Amino acid sequence: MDVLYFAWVRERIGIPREQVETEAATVAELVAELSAREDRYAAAFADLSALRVALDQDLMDFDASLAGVREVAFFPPMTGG
Amino acid sequence: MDVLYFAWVRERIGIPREQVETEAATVAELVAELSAREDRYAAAFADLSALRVALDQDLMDFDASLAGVREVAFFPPMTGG
Amino acid sequence: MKIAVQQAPFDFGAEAEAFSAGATGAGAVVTFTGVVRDAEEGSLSAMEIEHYPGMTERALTKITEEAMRRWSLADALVIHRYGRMETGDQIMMVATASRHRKDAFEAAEYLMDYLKSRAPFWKKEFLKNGNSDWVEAKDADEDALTRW
Amino acid sequence: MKIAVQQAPFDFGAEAEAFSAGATGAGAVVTFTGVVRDAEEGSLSAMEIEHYPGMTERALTKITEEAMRRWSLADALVIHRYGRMETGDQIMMVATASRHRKDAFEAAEYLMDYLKSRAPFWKKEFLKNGNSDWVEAKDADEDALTRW
Repeated sequence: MDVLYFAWVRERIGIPREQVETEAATVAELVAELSAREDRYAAAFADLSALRVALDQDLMDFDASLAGVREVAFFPPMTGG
Repeated sequence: MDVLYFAWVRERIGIPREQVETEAATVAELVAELSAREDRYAAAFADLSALRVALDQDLMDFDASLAGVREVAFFPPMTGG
Repeated sequence: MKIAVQQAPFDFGAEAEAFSAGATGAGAVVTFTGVVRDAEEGSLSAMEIEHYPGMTERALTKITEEAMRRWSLADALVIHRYGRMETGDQIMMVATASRHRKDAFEAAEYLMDYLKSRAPFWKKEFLKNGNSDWVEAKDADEDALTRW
Repeated sequence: MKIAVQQAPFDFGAEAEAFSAGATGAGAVVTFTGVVRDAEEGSLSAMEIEHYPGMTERALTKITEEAMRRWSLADALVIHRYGRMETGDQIMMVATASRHRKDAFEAAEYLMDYLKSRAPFWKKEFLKNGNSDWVEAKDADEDALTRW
């Protein structure tokens, strides 16, 4: 599964994307798995209310299922326009 | 006093402006005076709800006073934009 | 603040660009443009707009000054043509600039609502079949003012 | 309908003019333009906009298609830049064309409200003192969506 990071999430984790092998069933489980891995992940995911997640380029909730998902992206609330 | 007519009011009365000597105290009195003068005025002023009036270039009501007014204009509701 | 009442066509793109470039520090620029549209499928030959010289400028200035008072605007612009026009010709434009998009949008809508019902312009449509008619004011346009 | 996500500057005036000219029979054209404005009095050095290639186009297309469904629009346009920009540079624009000014205004506001909170762009401000900060999303922007 491709995991992408944008804006300050990308800066805090230090990479724009990576390949992750995971058995996580939901986004929340994936977040817990990554946060347990290294401090920089734990720091980036510390406050989920300040984060958004997209599954295959559609905005979803953190309890959404990862079944069949190929691309997960984490980022802060958008500030375009 | 200068009296101006615009749009179909102008077409119905047949002139864009004229000088009127009047003792009318209000717009309504002036309208009555003009309407009594000739059919074309009576026809133009038949339905006051379809008309607007400006005194010295400010929109006013038909019961407004003519005291000190130099320019009266009659026209249909505006359709700009 | 700029108010222009003119017979000549204006260059919408150039006016919009110049307005945006001049509104330094604004962040949000809204424009509205009114275009002569066909009465019914291909039936319109031309449109003629009559106005009340003097009162027109006075009314547009009052409306625009009121918009500048009500909203936090860096600048505002109104251009309105009169005389003969054809389908597709630009009749008028307004533009507003503000730090906040909500102010820019609301002020532009306010300008349009008041301009429609309070600025002394009258449209006459000339049809290809030789008929001509003064455009009638819509109740909806007068009702729109109750919003403000 | 046109959606463009690009690094290069766009010509607001030319785009607005072309959009207006192309929207035959529409009558009412509304544009919104976002311009890089200074953070505080002269303190901004540059702004950088990051986006999510692929998802950006997808999100903008969805938002614009929804606007075309909800309002009676002849046409709609969204252009949004990414990359480095300076004070006064145009970041993005939307344009809507309709027979009715109310539809054109509402659809443009809808496009802006959704684009702000649902299209994956992130702004970073670089200050002259060497600091840089990601622009924070405003609660008001999220709240704006409840209107629709």
